[in-house]
Amino acid sequence: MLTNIIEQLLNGLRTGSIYALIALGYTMVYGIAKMINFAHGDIIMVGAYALYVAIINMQLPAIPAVLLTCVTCAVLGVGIEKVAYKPLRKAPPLAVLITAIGVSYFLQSASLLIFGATPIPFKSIIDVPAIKLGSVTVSGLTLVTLLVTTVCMIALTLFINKTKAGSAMRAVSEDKGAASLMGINVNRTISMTFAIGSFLAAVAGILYICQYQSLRPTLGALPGIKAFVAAVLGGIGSVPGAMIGGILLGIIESISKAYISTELADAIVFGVLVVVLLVKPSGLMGKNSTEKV
Amino acid sequence: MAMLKVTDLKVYYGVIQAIKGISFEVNQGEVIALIGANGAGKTTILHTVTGLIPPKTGKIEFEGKDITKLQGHKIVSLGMAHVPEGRRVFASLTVLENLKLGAYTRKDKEEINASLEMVYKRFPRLEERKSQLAGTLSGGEQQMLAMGRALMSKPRILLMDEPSMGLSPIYVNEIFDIIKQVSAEGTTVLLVEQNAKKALDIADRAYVLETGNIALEGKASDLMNNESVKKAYLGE
Amino acid sequence: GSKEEGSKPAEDSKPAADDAAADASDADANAAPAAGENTFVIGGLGPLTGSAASYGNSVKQGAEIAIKEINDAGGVKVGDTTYQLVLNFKDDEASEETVVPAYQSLMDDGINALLGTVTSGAGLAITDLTLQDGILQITPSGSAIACIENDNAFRICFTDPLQGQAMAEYMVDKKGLKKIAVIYNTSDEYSTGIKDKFEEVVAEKGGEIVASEAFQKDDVDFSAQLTKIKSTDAEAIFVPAYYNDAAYITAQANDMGMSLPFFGSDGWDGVLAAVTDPAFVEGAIFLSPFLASDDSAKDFTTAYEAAYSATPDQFAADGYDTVYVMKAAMEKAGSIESADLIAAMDGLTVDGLTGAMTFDKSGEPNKGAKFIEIKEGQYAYTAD
Amino acid sequence: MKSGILNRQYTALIVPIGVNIMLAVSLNLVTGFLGELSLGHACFMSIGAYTGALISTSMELPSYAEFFLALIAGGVMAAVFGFLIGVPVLRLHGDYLAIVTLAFGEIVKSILNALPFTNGSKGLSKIPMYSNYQHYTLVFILVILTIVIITNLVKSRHGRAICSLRDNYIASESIGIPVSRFKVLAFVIGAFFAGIAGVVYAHNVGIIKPTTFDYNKSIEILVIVVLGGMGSIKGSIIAAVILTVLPEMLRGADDYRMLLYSIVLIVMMLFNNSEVKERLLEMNLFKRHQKEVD
Amino acid sequence: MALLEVNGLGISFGGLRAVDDFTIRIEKGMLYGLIGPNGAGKTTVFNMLTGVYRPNNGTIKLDGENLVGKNPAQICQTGVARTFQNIRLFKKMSVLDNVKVALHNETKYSLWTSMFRLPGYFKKEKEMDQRALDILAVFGLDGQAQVMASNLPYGQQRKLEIARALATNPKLLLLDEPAAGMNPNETAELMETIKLVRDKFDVTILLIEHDMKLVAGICEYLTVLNFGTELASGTPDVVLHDPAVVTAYLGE
Ligand SMILES: Nc1ncnc2c1ncn2[C@@H]1O[C@H](COP(=O)(O)OP(=O)(O)OP(=O)(O)O)[C@@H](O)[C@H]1O
Ligand SMILES: Nc1ncnc2c1ncn2[C@@H]1O[C@H](COP(=O)(O)OP(=O)(O)OP(=O)(O)O)[C@@H](O)[C@H]1O
Ligand SMILES: [Mg+2]
Ligand SMILES: [Mg+2]
Repeated sequence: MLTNIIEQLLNGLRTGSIYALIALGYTMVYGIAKMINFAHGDIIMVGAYALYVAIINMQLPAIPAVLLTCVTCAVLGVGIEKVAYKPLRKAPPLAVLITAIGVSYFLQSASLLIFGATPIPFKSIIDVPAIKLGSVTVSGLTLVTLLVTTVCMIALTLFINKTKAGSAMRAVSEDKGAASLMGINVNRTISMTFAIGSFLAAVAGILYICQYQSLRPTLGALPGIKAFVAAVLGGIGSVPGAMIGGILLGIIESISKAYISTELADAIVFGVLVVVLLVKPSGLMGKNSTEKV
Repeated sequence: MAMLKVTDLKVYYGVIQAIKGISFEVNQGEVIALIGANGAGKTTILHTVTGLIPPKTGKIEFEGKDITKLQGHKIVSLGMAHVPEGRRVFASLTVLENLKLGAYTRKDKEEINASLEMVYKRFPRLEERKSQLAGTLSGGEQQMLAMGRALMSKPRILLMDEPSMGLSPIYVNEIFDIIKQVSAEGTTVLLVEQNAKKALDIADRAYVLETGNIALEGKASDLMNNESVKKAYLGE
Repeated sequence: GSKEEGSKPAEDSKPAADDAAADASDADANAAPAAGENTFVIGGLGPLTGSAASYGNSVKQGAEIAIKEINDAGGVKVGDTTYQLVLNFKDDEASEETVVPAYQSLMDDGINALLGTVTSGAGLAITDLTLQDGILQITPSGSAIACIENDNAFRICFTDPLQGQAMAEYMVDKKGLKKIAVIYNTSDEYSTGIKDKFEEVVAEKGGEIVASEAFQKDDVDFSAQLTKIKSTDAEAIFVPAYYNDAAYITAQANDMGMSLPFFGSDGWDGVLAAVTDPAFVEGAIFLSPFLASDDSAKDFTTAYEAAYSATPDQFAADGYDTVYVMKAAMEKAGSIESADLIAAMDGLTVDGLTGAMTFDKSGEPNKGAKFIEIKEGQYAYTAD
Repeated sequence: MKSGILNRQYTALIVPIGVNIMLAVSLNLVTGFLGELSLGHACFMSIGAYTGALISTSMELPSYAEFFLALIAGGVMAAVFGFLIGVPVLRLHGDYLAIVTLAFGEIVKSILNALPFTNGSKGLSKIPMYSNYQHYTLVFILVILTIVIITNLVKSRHGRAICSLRDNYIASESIGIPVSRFKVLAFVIGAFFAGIAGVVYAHNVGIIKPTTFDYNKSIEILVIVVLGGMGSIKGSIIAAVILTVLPEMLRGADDYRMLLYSIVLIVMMLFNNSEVKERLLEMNLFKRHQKEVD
Repeated sequence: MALLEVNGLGISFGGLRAVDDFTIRIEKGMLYGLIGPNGAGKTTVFNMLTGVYRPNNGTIKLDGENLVGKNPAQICQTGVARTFQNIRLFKKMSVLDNVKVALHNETKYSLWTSMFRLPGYFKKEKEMDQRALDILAVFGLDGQAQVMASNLPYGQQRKLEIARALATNPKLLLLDEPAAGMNPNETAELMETIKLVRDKFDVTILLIEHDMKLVAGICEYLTVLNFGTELASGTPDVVLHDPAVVTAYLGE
C-alpha cells in the first residue's frame, strides 16, 4: 500500500515536473509581457519537431541537436513577438491573446502540413539509469527533468531578481513608458523575455518527447493549458510559484486518478484549483496586488 | 549653442492637436520654467522631448544632435532624465530597486553608490523605506522617489513635471532647494510647475504656454512682474 | 453531349447538381470536381485537420488508391457507359458542427455517393440529411450503431459493441483469462462503446473486470492508471483505443516493468509504427480485419507506400474497401441512381482488403472477426 | 431547400451564425462590458444544450411547446450555473478569474461525461431538429431578442454599473455600487443567453457530446468578441458572421485551410489595432466611431 | 451629536503603525481640514472611513451609525462619498455617464425595465440626465458632458471626480488633495466651488490638502496628523501658527 502511494506520488512528480518546466517559460512571458501566450505550448511542439529533425534528418549528435533546438525556438519566439505581438503594444491585452491563439493555430497547421498527422515515434536521447530506493524505482528521466526544472527555476529567479536585465524586465512589465525613461530598451527587453521563454519551451519540448516518445502537431496544446493552470495556481509571475504549481498539479492529478476516480480526475484537479484560489486569490506564491488607494 | 532646441513642434493625440507649433531653447546650465494652465500641453512637450510620444512635425535637438526620431531609451542615455507627471514609480518593485533602475544607463558601481548616498541624504524617508514596495508609499513619498530616481542617472539635463505636486509645504521648499542645488552642480533644468511663483523664483527664463502655443517668454524676473502672468498664474 | 437516361443523377435526390456544376465553373479552376458526364463523384467526409486528422487522411488516401486503380483499369462499366471515379473529399474536423456545411457543400458540388464520415460523432449529425437526399452513404469507419440506422447508410467496419463482444469472447473463451483490467478513453464514444459491451460480456462469461480505468482525449501519461492496475491481480489488460494511445500505454507499462499481456481493439492497427521499440507491444493481440503485411494486401500496401511513403493502416483499408463496395454496387445496380445503388447493396458481397463482407438491409457488413498478434515485431494473423 | 440565392453550404450556416451571434453578444456582456475574461462560456452553452435536449427528447408535447419549454429551461439552468460561478467571481478577478471559469467549464464537461442520463461520451443524439435552417425565422427572432435585450441592458442604470466595474472597481465601490451583485448579474445574464444559444445549437445539429463544449469552443467565442471589439455589440455581430463563414469560404484551399484561417485571423487582429485603421476612421468614419466609444 | 465621530482609530501595515489612536469629531455642515506631512497617514484615515481598509482598532460613527465592518458600497449608501488622491474616473465612459453611474442608488428602476425598456425607463433616464447635468453645471462641466472622461485635462478630471461623489447625495464628502496639480487661479476657483458645494448640497466636508492657501482660506477647523497620531487641532489661525506644526509640516 505504502509502495503504491509512493509510486503514485512519483508518477505525479514525473508529469508535474514537466508541467513545472513548461509553466516556468509560461510565467516568464506571462509575468513580464503581461500576456497569456497561448502559443507557448506550440513552441514546445516546434521544439520537439526541431529535435527530431536535428537527430533523425540531420543526423546530429545529441548535444548539438539540443543546442540547435533551443536556438531555433528562441529565434522563433522572438520572431513571433516581432511579427504578431509587437504591433499590438498599444492594443488591449486581450487583442494580443487572440493573436496568440492565431499563432497557435498557425504553428499547428504548419507542422501538420510539413510532418503530417500521423504520430511519429521518437526514441529518447536521454539515457540515465533508474534509481532504486527500496521497493520503488525512480526513472532516470524523471530525475533529469526535476533537476533541469530546478536549475532553470533557480537561474530564472536569480536572473529576474538579481540582475540588471532582470529588474529592467520587471520595470518594463509595469510601465513601458517609465521604463524607457530609465534608458531601458523596451523592445529589446521584451524580445529577450520571449527568447528566454521560448528557450525554456524548447527545453521542455525536448524533455517532453524524451518522456513520451511520440510527436504530433497537437502535442503542445494540452501541456500548454496545464502549464497555464499551473502558473496561475502558483501565482502569476512568480517563478518558484510556477514550479510548485506545476508539480502540485501533477501530483493532484495522479493521486485523484489513483484513489478517487480516473473518470472524474480532471474535475477533481480543477475543483482543487478553484478551492485553492478561493482561499488564496492570488495563487500559492502570488503577491497580493500592490495597488494603493 | 543651445543644449536643448525645439523647433516648430506639432503633436497630435489622434485628431486632437495638443501642441500647435512650438519653438524654444534651453541653454547649458539654465533653469527654464514652463508654466501654463491645465491642459495647455506642458506634459505633452516633455513627453515628446523624451520620446514617449512621436511628434507630427518639428525638430528636437539635444547638444546639436537631432533626436526627433530617436527611441526614448536612446534619448535618455544621452544624459537626459525625466520626472514624469503622476510619478510613475514601479509599484511592485522596492524603493531601492526603483532607485537602482534610475542608474540603469550607468556602469560605474562606485559612483552609483555615491549617488545613492546622495539621494538618501536628500530624502531620508527613502532610506527608511528602501525595502518597501513603491506602490504602497504615500503620494508624497512616491514623489520623492520619482525625483530621487531621476537624480540617480546623474543627468546633464533634468526634465521635471510638477515635482512639487502632493508634497507638504516643508517638502515643497525642500524640492526647490534641491533643484537649485542640482542646478548649481551644473545640471540644466527644464521645469514644469503649477506653483508658478516658486518656479519663477528659481528659474532663469520661462515660457508661458496657452492651449498648445507659447504665449509669452522671457526672463523669469520679468515675467514675475508681468501683469497678465501675475493675474493668470500667480493668483494675485 | 447527350446524357443517357440511366446515368442522369437522380432528379429528386440531387436537385442542385446542375446548378452546382454551373457554380463550380465560375469558381476557380481547381474547384472541387463536379458530377458530370461519365464521371461518378464520390463525396468524402472526414477530419483532415485537428487531433483526429490522421484517421481522415488515412481513409482519404486509401480511397484515392482504390480510385486510381479502378480508373487506370478503365473505370466502372455500368450498362453501356463507363464511369471514371472522382473523389471530392472535405474536411469535417470530426466535428458535428462543421460536418453539416461540409456535407452541404459536397451536395452543392454534386456527388453521386457519400464515403463518410470517418468518425461516428460527425456521422450522426448528417444521417438525417443524407436520408432526405436519398443518397447512398457508406461509412468506412463510423462504428457507432446509430450511424447506419437509416436505410441509405452502410458501413465497412465493425460496430463498437460487436468488437467488445468479439474481444470478450476471445479473451475469456479462447485464452482462458478471468481477471481483466481495462483502460479506455472516456471522452471517446468508440472506446466507451467497446468497453461497455466488453465488460458486460466478460461478466456474463464469469470473468472479472478487476480495474476499469479511464483516460481523456489527448492524455499522454498513463502511469497512474498502470500503477493502479499493477496493484491488482489482473492477468491481462484490454485497451479499446486508437494506436497512438496504445503506443503510450504499452511504452509506459514497459517502463514500469509490467509484463501483462495486452489486448486491443481494431484501432490498434498501426501501433507498431507508433512505438519506438516493437518489444513494447510484443505479444499484443487485437482485432483487425486488415493486415498490411499480409499477402492479400500486398498490392495495396505497395501502391500506398509508393504514393504516401507510409504503411497503410486499417483506416486506409476501410477507405479502399468503401470505394470497391461502391463500384460493386454500381455494377450490380446497372445504374448510378441513388435509389438503385441503395437497393443493390442488399445482398451485395465484396471480397475486400478487410475481409469478405456481405451487406444486408441493416447496413452492417457481415464479416468474420480476425485477430492479429504482434510476433517478433511483425503483425500476423493468429492461428485461431 | 430551394433557398434562392444561397447554396446549400451557406444555407447550412444560417443557424450556426445565429448561435455564434448569441454566444458572442452574451460573452461580450461579461468580457467587454464587465471586463472579466471568461474562458468558460461554452460551459453555459453546454448546460443549455443538455437541458434543452433532455426535455425535447423525453417529452411528448407539440413541437413548438416543447421547443419553447426547452429554451426557457435551458436558459434558466445555464443562468443557475452562471450564479454558481458567480460565487468565486466575488473574490477573484483578472487572470485568476479567467482560470476559474476555465476550470468550471472542464468540471462541467467531466461531469456531463460521467452522469448516467447524459449518456457519457456518446452524448445525446436524435434531438429533434426544431431550430435547423428550415426554422430560421424562429432562430432569427431569438437572435434579435438577445441583441435587443443586451443592448438595452448595457444602456441602462444596471449596464452603466457593470461598465463602471470594468473601468475602476475601487471607484465603483466608493459610489455605492454593490460590486458583487453586478458581477454576478453580468455572469447570470450572459449565461442565460449562452444557454439559449446552446438549446438552439442542440436542436440544429441533433447530437451533442461533452467534448463539443471544451475550452476550445469557449476560446472560439472569445475570438469573435475580441475581433469584433470589446464592448461593441455591432462588432460582435459582424465578427460572428465573418468567423463562421470564413472557414467555409476557405474550403477550396483544402490542406491549407487551417493555415490560411490562422493567417487571416492574425492579420485581422493586426489590422484592427493598426494605424491604418485609425487613419481610415479619422478620414471619414470618425463621427461614427466617436459615438461607439461613448 | 456630531455627524462624524471617530474614536481611537488605528491600523498597521506589517510593522508600520500608519495611524494610531486617531480621534476626530466633525459637526454637521462643517468644512474640516486634515493636514500633515507626507506619509503621516491622512489618506489611510480616508481609506478606513470609507471601508477600503479595515481598522485594527477604534470606532467610526456617522450620525450614530457604526461604519466599521461595512464594505465601501454600504458606507457610501450610509452617506460618505470621496475622491481619490490619484484620480479614479471611469475613463472609458463619458463625463455624463460618470455622474449617472453615481446616481445608481438615487434614481432607481428595475432590471426588467432596463432589459425591455418598459415605460419607466425613459422617464427615469431623463430625470437622471437632468440631475447629472445640474451637478455638472456647478463645476462648469455641463458643456463637456459627452466627452470621454480620459480626454479631460487633469484639473477638470479632479472636478468631475467631485461631481461624481456628490451625485451619491452624501452627508459627508471626503476630498483627498483636491487642488493638487492646479495653479493658484484654478485653486482659488476651486475654493469657491467647494464652498458653494457645501452650501448648495448641504454636505459636511473633510478634506486633505497641502496647499496652505486653500486650507487657510476655507477650512473652519483643522487636525494635523504626524506619524499617524494627532499633532494638533483647532482653528486654522491657531493651528497654522503652532510651533510644532511649523517645524513638522510648514517649515520656515
Ligand atoms: N492621451 C491623450 N489622449 C487624448 N488627448 C490627450 C491625451 N493626453 C493629453 N491630451 C490632451 O492634450 C492637451 C494637453 O495635455 P497635457 O497633459 O500636455 O497638458 P498639461 O499642460 O500638462 O496640463 P496639466 O496641468 O493638467 O498637467 C489637453 O487638452 C489634453 O486633454
Ligand atoms: N497598503 C500599505 N502597505 C504598506 N504601507 C502602507 C500602505 N498604505 C499606506 N502605507 C504607509 O502608511 C503611511 C501613511 O500613508 P498615507 O497614504 O496615509 O499618507 P498620507 O498622509 O496620505 O501622505 P501624502 O500626503 O504623501 O499622501 C505611509 O508611510 C505609507 O507608506
Ligand atoms: Mg501635465
Ligand atoms: Mg495621501
